[in-house]
Amino acid sequence: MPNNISFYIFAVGVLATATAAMRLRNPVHCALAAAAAFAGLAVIYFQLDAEFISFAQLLIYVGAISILVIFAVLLTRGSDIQPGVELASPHWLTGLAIAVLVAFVIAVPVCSSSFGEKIAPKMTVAPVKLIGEELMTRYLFPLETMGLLLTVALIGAAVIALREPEESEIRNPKSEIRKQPTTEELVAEVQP
Amino acid sequence: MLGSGIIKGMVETARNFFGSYVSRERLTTVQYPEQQLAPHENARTIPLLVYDGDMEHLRCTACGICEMECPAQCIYIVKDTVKKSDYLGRMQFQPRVFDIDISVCMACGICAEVCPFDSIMMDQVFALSTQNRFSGLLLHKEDLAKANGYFHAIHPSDAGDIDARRDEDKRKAEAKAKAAVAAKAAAAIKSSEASAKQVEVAA
Amino acid sequence: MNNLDQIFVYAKYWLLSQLPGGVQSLVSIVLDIIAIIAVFGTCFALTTILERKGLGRIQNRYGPNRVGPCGLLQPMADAIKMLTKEDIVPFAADKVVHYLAPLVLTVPIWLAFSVIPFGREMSAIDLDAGVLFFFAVGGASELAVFMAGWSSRNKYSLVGAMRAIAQMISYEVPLVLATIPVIMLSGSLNLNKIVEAQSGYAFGVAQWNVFTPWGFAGFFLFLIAATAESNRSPFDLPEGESEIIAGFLTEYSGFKYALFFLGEYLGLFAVTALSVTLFLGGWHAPLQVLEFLPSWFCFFVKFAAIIAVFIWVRGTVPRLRFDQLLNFSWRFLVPLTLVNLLVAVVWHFTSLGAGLDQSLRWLISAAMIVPAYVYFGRALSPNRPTRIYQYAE
Amino acid sequence: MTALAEPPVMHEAPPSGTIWRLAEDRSSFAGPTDDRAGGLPDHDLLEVALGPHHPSTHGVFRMDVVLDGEEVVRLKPVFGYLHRNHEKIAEKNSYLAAIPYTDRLDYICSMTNNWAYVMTVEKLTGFQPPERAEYIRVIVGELTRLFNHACLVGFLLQDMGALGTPLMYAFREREKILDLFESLSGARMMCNYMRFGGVRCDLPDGWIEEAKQVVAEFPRFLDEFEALLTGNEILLVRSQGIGVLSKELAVNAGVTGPMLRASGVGYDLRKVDKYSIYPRFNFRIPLGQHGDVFDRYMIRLLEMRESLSILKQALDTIPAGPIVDPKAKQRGLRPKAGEAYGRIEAPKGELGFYVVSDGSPNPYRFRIRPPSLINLTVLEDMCLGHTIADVVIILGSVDIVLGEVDR
Repeated sequence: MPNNISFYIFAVGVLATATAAMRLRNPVHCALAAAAAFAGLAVIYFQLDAEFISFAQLLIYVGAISILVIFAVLLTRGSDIQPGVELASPHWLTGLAIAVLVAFVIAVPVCSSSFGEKIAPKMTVAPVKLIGEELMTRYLFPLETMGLLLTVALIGAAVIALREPEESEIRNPKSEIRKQPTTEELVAEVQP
Repeated sequence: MLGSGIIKGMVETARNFFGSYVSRERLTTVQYPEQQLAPHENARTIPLLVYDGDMEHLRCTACGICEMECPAQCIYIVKDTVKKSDYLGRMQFQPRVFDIDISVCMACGICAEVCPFDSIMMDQVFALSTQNRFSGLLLHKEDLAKANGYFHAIHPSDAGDIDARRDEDKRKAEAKAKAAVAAKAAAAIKSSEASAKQVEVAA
Repeated sequence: MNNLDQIFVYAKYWLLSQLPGGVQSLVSIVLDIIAIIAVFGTCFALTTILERKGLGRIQNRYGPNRVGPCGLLQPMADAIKMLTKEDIVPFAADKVVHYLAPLVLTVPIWLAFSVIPFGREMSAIDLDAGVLFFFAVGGASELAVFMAGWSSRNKYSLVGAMRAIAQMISYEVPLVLATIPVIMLSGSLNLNKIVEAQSGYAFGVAQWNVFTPWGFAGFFLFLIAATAESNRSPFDLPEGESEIIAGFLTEYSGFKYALFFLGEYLGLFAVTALSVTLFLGGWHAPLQVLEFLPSWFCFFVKFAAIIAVFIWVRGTVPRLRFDQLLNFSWRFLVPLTLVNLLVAVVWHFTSLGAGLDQSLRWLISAAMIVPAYVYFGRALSPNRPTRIYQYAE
Repeated sequence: MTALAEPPVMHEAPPSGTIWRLAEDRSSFAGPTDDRAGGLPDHDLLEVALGPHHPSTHGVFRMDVVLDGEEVVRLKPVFGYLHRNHEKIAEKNSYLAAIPYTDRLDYICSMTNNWAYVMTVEKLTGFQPPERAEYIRVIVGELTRLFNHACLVGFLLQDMGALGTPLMYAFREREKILDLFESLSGARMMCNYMRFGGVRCDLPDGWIEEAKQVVAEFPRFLDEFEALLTGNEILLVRSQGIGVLSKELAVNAGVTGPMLRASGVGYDLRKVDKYSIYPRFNFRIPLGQHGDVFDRYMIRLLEMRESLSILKQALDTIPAGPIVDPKAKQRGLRPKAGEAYGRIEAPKGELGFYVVSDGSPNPYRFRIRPPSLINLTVLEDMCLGHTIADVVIILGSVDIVLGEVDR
């Protein structure tokens, strides 16, 4: 299959960029490498005829998640790794344990499925319409749960963001500076 | 309602867009090298030195008033050693060196204003860029000297007034000179008569 | 008529038929790519010159008219100048990222054109999820802008990049939300099917989406969001030259700058082409009597008209402030697009055998969208009393 | 752009103590930057130097702005980049030779600069300009005010990001007035037109008619301008409530001109000093209430209409007669020892000249009170709490010309 060659190219690319995302010293570089890895994954999905997933991957991971990661990196001050600091965390053993656990959780359903049995799929391309119908019928409950969860997260984020000005008021030297009178104050002052 | 102001503004720009195709009022651009506006008569750029007849007859007498009054002090004059007769026949110095550094000159026209000899006037040339910013922008007497005819062409009414005045002066001077000559002649006759008388008396 | 309409398609097949069967599919792809690059590259060149001339006329001047006849060769002169300029990379810049940013911006944008039907039978790929693909490849531009701004190591660049990202993310929401009614009512994410859904004529006038209440509102909402999405005035804050020099482009010069310039215009073209496809009936002629016109001609006329509107707006309005820009998106565009979604639903269900009069349907829709427009418009700029100026004698 | 990050040289031994102290002061001003995090400072504050090479600082003006996000918490105006030693040159030159230099103060309004200076010298010498000269001065002064305000609005909108459309319209009208100036004085901008006790040359034939036509057509332009701008929602939200300058602060800081009047103080030297022949004309002084950018914009539009009314009256009633006081002497002027302060209501505010004479042919002391500079002193007070985009338009609404600020 000619697809195989390009698959391997992209697979190697994804692995390389994913490694780069872990190993690079500059967190912004890491984030950009992660974005590249996401994009490579999208291409692989596309090759597997999973159009919808591929585009969703691009839209959400490249367009949104990686931007979010970058924002997080930039907003976290002093997150730069100083030269000489060991890249690996001292808690690497814990990390390894978690990684193994995650791999196991993923591996169990994969192995129990018909993966690797080389059965020709019933449908080569999943039409978007079908995905929509399935989401709205069979997977309605998970979908709604996820929606609820995200809404809660959104509201929570908004609440956290709203509270910030009071905190910054204390920290900033802004309060020491002459405050600009508002228009109402001015009017009150001007009127005898 | 939101957006009404922007729509009003867009109507205005659309009017200007179409208007620029039909009305000279709106499209006032002059496409310079091809189209050129005639300069206003009063327009001034750098100074020039007026001469009557040929280059040897500059009106300038190297009096140095412009040099003194120039706000930017961009004029440099050296008097000649010999005098020449001016239009009234008086013997006047002429400048041996008359330099204007037009990279310093700010075209204010004060030199022309203070000149008592109607010599330094304001030119209307404006394409003055040169290859060399030092020597190219230091104008000498030869570059600055312009014929009275040229001055007439750029400032007709000023030049006309000045010429009329100068003609008047000249006429007066000639009359005066004539009178002086006549007087002299009369005096000469008188004296000759007197001497003749004396001769007679002596005889 | 049919020949002229399909002239490019026939030309392509004729060319393919001259080739051995093995390479035909590959050559077909290459031909599509060349066609898109050639057409939109020319569009880019033409738009830069026509935009400057149009803006010039709006401002009562000629605009560029020195190079070639009527100044039409100005883009060539610009290109030569851009390509021969020194490529300056700041000393402190992150060189790799600085180098990659213009590529990351420009390359995916070309992909977006592949799903747009430019005429009858004239779309490069017929993707089932074409709309989704369009927005997906558009997502990379945010990343590119960030890369440009961050790698320049310039505060203006960084501020510009931050503005650009916040703006693009904020306006992507109304942009997609304005698209959703179209997708819902035509029942497909496939752009060809969306165009097909707008075929047919009622009383000799085309049945485009823009001639429905939800389509009309949606079209304008989409255009506003598209203006912001492509960083055009009045939403050109990322490059707000009076505030932050040139935003994320501050440290770019020469060819890289030209690439960014190209990318910006291509983004504009892509989103304009999408708006034509979604709301203006794609390549369909506006009137039945005009059906003899080639489909691609109809498409590009509409396309040019929308670009002209963008230029017109650019020549008129000042720039918004950043917080106002975000407020405009979240407090005005997003709620309105949501209301519009509701309007679309109502429109859809009133047609289902309810036998409602067409004018009544319009009335219901207008009753939903107009008060919402007024209300959110008011809320955006709360009580601004008319100012009265006094005179001292 | 000067980043706060210390340049590499700084790590070596300092050449002198002063430079180091400055650097230390600055580090307390806003924290050191961490360059590898993309120029973001380690603290919350970001210092940005707007200018001197910035598209919208109206010349070579610099504002050291300290930002919290996009909000200004400190702003330090830095000027002097265009200092040309004007006052000292004037003290070295004769009285007459100072006139062309005053053209270059506020190089947009050379006529009013001339006027303020010759008025001061007239006070010193007692020359009395004849009637016709006073009329000519009022006419050119008000024409100057017209195009200064029109251009200011254009510049302001340019700062707001309007791509120069209003500016080009303003320039279109300005050209017409500059043409008038050229045919009158010989130069479009550097007019050098006023003289002690009068003006340099009389109006050319047909000038009055041309001026009348320009004045008659100007309201159409103002209407266009207002249709394009005044109702524009973007302009409204950008300018209303931005850069508020209170009455008290404006008075205390010595702010004058349209800025002061936009803050609601009815102070116009044309009314207060009653100089020249202004009392003969019927005109009003528009006042703002809020003192924000929008009021400053509107006050200028309204003032243009008042100027037009003055111009109409002056052009209709201009008498014939001499244009220079016969007693006046231009060259080699040696006023009696003494001092004089002359001021006029220039388009930008109170333009004053203070000249001390010791009886010699050149002034002993020559001092200018430039409205642009004095109006600029309240910049920080107006900008605090606004975003960087607002700073640009607040600066634009002050109406400065760097030639006058730095002199």
